[in-house]
Amino acid sequence: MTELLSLTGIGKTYGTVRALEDVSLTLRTGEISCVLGDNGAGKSTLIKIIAGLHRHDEGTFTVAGEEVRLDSPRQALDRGIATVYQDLAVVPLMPVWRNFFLGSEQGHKRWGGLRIDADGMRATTRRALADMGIDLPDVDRPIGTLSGGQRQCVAIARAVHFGAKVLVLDEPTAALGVKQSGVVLKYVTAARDAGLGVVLITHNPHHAYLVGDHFTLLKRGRMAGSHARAEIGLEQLTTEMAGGSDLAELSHELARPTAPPADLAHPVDPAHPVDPAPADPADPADPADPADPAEERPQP
Amino acid sequence: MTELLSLTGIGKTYGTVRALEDVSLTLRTGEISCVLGDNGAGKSTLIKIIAGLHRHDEGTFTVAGEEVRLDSPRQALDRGIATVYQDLAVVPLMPVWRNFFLGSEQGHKRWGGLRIDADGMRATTRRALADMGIDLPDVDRPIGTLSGGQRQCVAIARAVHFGAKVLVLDEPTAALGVKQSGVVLKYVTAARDAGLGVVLITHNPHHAYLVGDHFTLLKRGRMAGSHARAEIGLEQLTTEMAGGSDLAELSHELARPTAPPADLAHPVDPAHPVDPAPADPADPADPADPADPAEERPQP
Amino acid sequence: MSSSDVLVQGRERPAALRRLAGRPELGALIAAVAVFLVFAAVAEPFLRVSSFGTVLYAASTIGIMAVPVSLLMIGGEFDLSAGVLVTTAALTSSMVSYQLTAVTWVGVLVSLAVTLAVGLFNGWMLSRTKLPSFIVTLGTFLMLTGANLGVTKLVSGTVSTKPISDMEGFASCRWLFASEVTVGGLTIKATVWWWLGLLLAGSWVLLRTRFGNWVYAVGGDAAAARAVGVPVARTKTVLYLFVGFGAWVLGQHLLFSFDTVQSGEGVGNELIYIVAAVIGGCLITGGYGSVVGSALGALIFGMASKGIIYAQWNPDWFKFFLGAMLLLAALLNTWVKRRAERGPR
Amino acid sequence: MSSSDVLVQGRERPAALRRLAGRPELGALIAAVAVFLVFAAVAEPFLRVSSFGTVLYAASTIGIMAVPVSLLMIGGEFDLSAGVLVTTAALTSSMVSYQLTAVTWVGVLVSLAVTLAVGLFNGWMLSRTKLPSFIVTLGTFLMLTGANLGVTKLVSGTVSTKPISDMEGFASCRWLFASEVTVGGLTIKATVWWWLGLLLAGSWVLLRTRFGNWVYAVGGDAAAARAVGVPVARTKTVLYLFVGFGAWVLGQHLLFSFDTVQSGEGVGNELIYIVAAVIGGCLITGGYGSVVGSALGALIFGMASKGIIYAQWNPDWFKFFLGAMLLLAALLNTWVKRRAERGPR
Amino acid sequence: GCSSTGGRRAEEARAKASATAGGAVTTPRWKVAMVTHAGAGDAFWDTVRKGAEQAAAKDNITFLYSNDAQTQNQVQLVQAAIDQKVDGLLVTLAKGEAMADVLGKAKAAGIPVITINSGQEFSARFGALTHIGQDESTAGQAAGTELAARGRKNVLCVIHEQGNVGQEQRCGGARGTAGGAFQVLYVDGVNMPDARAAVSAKLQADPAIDTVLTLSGPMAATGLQAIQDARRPVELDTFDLGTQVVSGLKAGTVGFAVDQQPYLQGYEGVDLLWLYRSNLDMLGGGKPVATGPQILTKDDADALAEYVARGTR
Ligand SMILES: Nc1ncnc2c1ncn2[C@@H]1O[C@H](COP(=O)(O)OP(=O)(O)OP(=O)(O)O)[C@@H](O)[C@H]1O
Ligand SMILES: Nc1ncnc2c1ncn2[C@@H]1O[C@H](COP(=O)(O)OP(=O)(O)OP(=O)(O)O)[C@@H](O)[C@H]1O
Ligand SMILES: [Mg+2]
Ligand SMILES: [Mg+2]
Repeated sequence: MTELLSLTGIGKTYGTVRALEDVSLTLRTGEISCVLGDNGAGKSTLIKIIAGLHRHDEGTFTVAGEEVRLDSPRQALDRGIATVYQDLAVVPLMPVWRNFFLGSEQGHKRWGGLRIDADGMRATTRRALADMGIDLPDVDRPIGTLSGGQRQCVAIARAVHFGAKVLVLDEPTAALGVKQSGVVLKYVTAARDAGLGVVLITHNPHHAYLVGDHFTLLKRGRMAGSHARAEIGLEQLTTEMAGGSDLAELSHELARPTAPPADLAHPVDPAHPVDPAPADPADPADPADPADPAEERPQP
Repeated sequence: MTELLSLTGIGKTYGTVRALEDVSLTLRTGEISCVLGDNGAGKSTLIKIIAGLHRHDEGTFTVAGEEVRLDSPRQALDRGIATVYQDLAVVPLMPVWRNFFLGSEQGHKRWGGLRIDADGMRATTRRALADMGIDLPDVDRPIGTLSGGQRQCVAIARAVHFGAKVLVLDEPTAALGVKQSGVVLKYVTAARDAGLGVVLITHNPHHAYLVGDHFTLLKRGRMAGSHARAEIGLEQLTTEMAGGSDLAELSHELARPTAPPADLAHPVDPAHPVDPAPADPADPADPADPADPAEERPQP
Repeated sequence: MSSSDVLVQGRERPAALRRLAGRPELGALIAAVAVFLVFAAVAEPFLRVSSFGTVLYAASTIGIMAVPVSLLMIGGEFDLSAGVLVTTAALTSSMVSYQLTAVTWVGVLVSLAVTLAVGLFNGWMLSRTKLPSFIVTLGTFLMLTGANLGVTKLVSGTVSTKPISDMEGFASCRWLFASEVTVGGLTIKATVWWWLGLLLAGSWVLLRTRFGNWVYAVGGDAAAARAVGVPVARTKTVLYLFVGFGAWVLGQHLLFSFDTVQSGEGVGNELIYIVAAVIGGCLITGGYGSVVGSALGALIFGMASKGIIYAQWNPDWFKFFLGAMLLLAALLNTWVKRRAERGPR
Repeated sequence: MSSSDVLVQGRERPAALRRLAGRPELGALIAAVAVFLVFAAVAEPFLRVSSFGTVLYAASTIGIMAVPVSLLMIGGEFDLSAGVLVTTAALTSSMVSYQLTAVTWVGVLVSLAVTLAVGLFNGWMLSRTKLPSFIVTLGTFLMLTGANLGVTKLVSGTVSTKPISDMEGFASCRWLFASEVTVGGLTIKATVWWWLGLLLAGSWVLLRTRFGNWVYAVGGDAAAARAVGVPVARTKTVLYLFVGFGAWVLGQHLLFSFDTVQSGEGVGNELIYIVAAVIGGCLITGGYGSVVGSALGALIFGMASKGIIYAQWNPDWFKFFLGAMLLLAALLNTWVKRRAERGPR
Repeated sequence: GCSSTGGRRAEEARAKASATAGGAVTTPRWKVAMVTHAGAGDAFWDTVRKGAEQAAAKDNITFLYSNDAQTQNQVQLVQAAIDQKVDGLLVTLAKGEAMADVLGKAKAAGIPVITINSGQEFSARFGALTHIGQDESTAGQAAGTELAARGRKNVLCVIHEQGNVGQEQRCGGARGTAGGAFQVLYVDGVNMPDARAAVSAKLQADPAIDTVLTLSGPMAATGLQAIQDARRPVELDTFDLGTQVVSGLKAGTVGFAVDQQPYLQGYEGVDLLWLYRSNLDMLGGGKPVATGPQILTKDDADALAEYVARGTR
């Protein structure tokens, strides 16, 4: 397990907004590192720094032991960092297959790579999407006419297809249906097994715990916790993610059809902390929750 | 429970793509109707017809008993239909508060409503967001600089704030953290309790089952099922959503670190259907899964 | 709900500072000051009070149109016909009064109806055909250019209108559109007041009314605006009507200050109006900008083009200097904005 | 994995049909045919073989520039300096040859270097300053206009260049840039071949190379393109170099066919190039369009402007007719495209 | 409401006496094309065209007019006229060399050509029957001489279309003979308020200027306004006529105007082509025919007023 990436004391300011402060993260080969946190905690910002989309203002960022300050996503890609962005980074008016290969176009051999191999690229795109359960007979459609989830699948399939040493995914399963989510998680583990390092952002603690080896928690741009898988259980992770506040309490409230609408202004009552439901991590035969397969992966 | 909306045999074609065919849906006051389906099944298309963003090609659409063919979102809004779109429908360069009130600006009394009440609108926006757990001291920031989840919260807060008779939500919790998701679900039930009708799209069967009164399943643009809450259990719903394929099986595969990456092409094995985990709907004291509060709402 | 339960999304710098830095016109203001200082340094006559009046006049004739044009650009559209529409306004007013032998006010009012009709046509074509405004207004531009000439020749028999200064109503019209007051050597023309009025009205509408909110929205993302119920087509049409109104004002000034009007005038000015708006901070893609900025843009253009004359630079290179000045002003503008956004460290 | 397990996302109509309907130039093609038919019906001389040569020539002088300009627009940028850059190219070539008393080829090569340098400057300014291309190239436009005049006056003492037809190399240059062949009454000028060559090359690059993919991407969404590793700045700069190349070709044609060059020309042509591109289906906001479409746009413009002459319509109304034709062509264009997209029922 | 002064009614009252008689020639209906380098809506060229149209009406000629300020477009327009198989061609040669090829084609097609207005030195070389007009440099020199005679010391020549050869030649000619200091100012001729501000700016910047020389009727009117704005006793002189130039001459605000009788250029061009076709006549035996320069002053103003108002002078 060699070190692929390492961020130490990273800070980032947008204009007058301090989005990240003193965040550290290390990624090794064959490891899945999950980044968790509330909305606006700075997860996407962290990803964008790794992907070369933004430069960090403070701290050091090393790739394969060498300190870098990436100026463009090209540099990140050249260092083997493939990224799926939360806003997907697709060009709406371009056909699906052109989007799929954008920046990594495949050349015809005969033309010395100058002429692109459109048919080959179409076929590859169709295949890669079919593998995710999306059958798109006409990959010449502008990608802007696809549904939100279909677009997400294209972006993920692209990163996986061209993924080199590090795969970075920003909420890949957010817009996906049950089946597609499963496929994506499977890709993630397959990538890990192939020796890649994966940085995964998700709001779903079950998804995270299912595949993650390391968990970093962000809160208002600062690290609120960093745990190896061995140090933390699903329940604890879930509680930390929810900021310690009580969501079971919410279920109670939801259950009360008499709750006055005026109460809307105070949806979460912090006064009632409860213990989240214990999961059963031991029995692999126990059929897991299909939507959020909470089953624990045995340590290799 | 009067009927608010009713769609019968609705069909819609985009250019050469048949997105919806013969879909029916009825919504009554104080009811939450969930629409479920795979990526690209046509859920957003259905929502857009209800919201007046697209016109349906076939079938009839009645609002409050009157047959309509909506030409613009304005007409839908005027009929009391407030919508949160999957792509949010915010104007990135505009300040948060202007986006919040866009189309429903609040006028100063003194100026006969001509002059807008900017400070009042700022305060209202700040309050509505704080209620969702988002503290944004500067609502003058362009909304494009907010994080994905923050933007989602603004869009939801807007629809709830101006919500009239029907609230339509397209995957509102997709990009949200644990806490924000809970808040949104709470809003949804509060709206229902206030006598509104709600159409809710989500990929999360737990979220759906937690609040839904009726479930419509879409598959490749056609109805694959339509069930009242009484007719269907969480397990059955989850299985139907997953297209009957086995996701527990996926958990098995994920658990095998030796799975060859070549296997990626066949992520889901349809040959092994399993019974999903049974939920415990009976005990309200049982602390529910904080991320996906699976607790059943007692029937009133 | 305890405040600790509320997520503070990052920590922010003082909002007031950020708000100033975020103003679209900040850069233009500093660029305007810079251009002023440059010419104040190199051109001695530039600082005279009388010169100030001349520069102000030049700026006002651009600025009157830059106000509605910048609003239109914030609304995400172009108007290439704005330049010749001014001429159309002047020609119509003159020819109607002359041919009907009517009090000039009749021509003035008919002219207003015509310019508003052209604005309506532009807006209607745009929303009905969904063509880009560049094409629609280019069509209108060519058609107006042709019609200006064709109608004038048809009616007057020549390419310019007949003098109307001996007609009734001319004096009062002139007072409204083309008079001037001199205070302590500074001559202020009527256009400056019109400019100021339009500027205040436009700025107020943009920032303080519901319609202004819609303007930002239709320019920033028309689809999103439509989705939340903003009447996109109507908003854009009203913006074209504004342009028509501005063209009417400037056209009347042209007529009542020059008495006769050449039918071939106005071509190319539309670009100057757009430049003023863009220098003033309007995004060419819409959704961002300010009316005050457009005024600063007009001022920069007026100062640069007249400053070069005061400085007596080689006239062969006039356009070269003008281009370089504009580029430098625009550069300074963005540089300032970027610095300001980054904020103090 | 069984095929039934794969979601078919909606059911689609035959892709071939949809693909034809989706071509940006389909509408322009039908509009071109319509314009042709109109003038064939009303203007008897329009159908003569010799007239066809004239129309083709007129179209080619627009089309040569419309090819790179449309590529640039697909890449999301404008070039307002394209019109005067042609004049710059001709002036440079002529003056260098004359002043050095060198073989005209020397001037031709220096001119190429100059136009490419201007393209480089535009691209560099754009990517370094992040200013909108409208402003950057407007600056270049004004500066070039000024420099054309200033340098010509400085060097030649007048506003036009000296004749160079008696210089060595003129004949061969003329053959390359301004010769003509007559086949059965139809005179085809060298510009037509250049146009055809640029058209094929441009179309091939756009549709069949990696660079073409980048052009679509930087125009469609520069941020997304950058995120997946497309060198946005470099792509746009290369597009400006293309424009420089086109201007060089057309400039050499002007010089070697007219012998002398007026320094004040070319202003306003940049809009015609943009019009050709837009009529041909390019989106003004970038990311969509075709090179073949720009050729059809040039053809429509050439046919309309010369057809009006052949039809002997009142020249006073020339621009009016031209504007109306353009608007109708654009309308027909969108109407066809929308019909085609809706598909057969 | 109605205006009791001015307007169309007044004009009609003035023009009661004027009537036009239709000519009668027996020649077949020929087609003559005129292609000029004029910009759109230029008053000077409108007068040229009026003369040509008048002669065409008299001589039973179909008259085709087209114009474009850009060399390549003007060449294309000449080519289009040749395509239309006209019986005669009138061309301006502002861009001399550029026309060589296309005029060769006209000759090859057997179309008689007469050049008008500018380009006297190329006319014979390109095989034109004759040249009718006035060299711009000559006109400029005449203006310069007049300026010198009036003792003007510091002249500002206002070019309203930068890079226009004819305008440069006018200013250049005047500079050569005017004697005193001579400066050039470029303004935008289609933006009168801006042009006005530019001229007054120049007058404010350089107090030594005592004369403004404009190159067209409309620019003269704008120049007068600028002089007013600058509040300085500056004389305005101009090329070409216009209603405001004549009233200026009358009022003494305009010193003199250099005229080249544009109506005559158009009229004679068509008429000479007709004469050539019907009788093989050629005025002056093919030597250039000069239509100017004519210096007009206050004394001529009254006589000119009527014709200028009508748009034929
Ligand atoms: N504007 C459009 N033009 C053409 N096809 C479209 C357009 N919008 C959607 N489609 C197609 O219609 C089908 C249904 O899309 P829709 O967006 O309704 O799906 P969805 O159920 O919302 O999916 P998701 O869960 O991924 O958001 C898809 O096949 C999609 O590609
Ligand atoms: N371009 C920007 N300009 C200014 N502020 C920004 C910008 N992008 C993000 N921010 C701010 O930085 C903070 C972190 O944003 P970020 O997008 O990293 O959050 P996130 O953790 O990805 O949230 P989510 O889960 O909602 O996607 C937020 O307060 C956000 O408003
Ligand atoms: Mg994010
Ligand atoms: Mg959707």
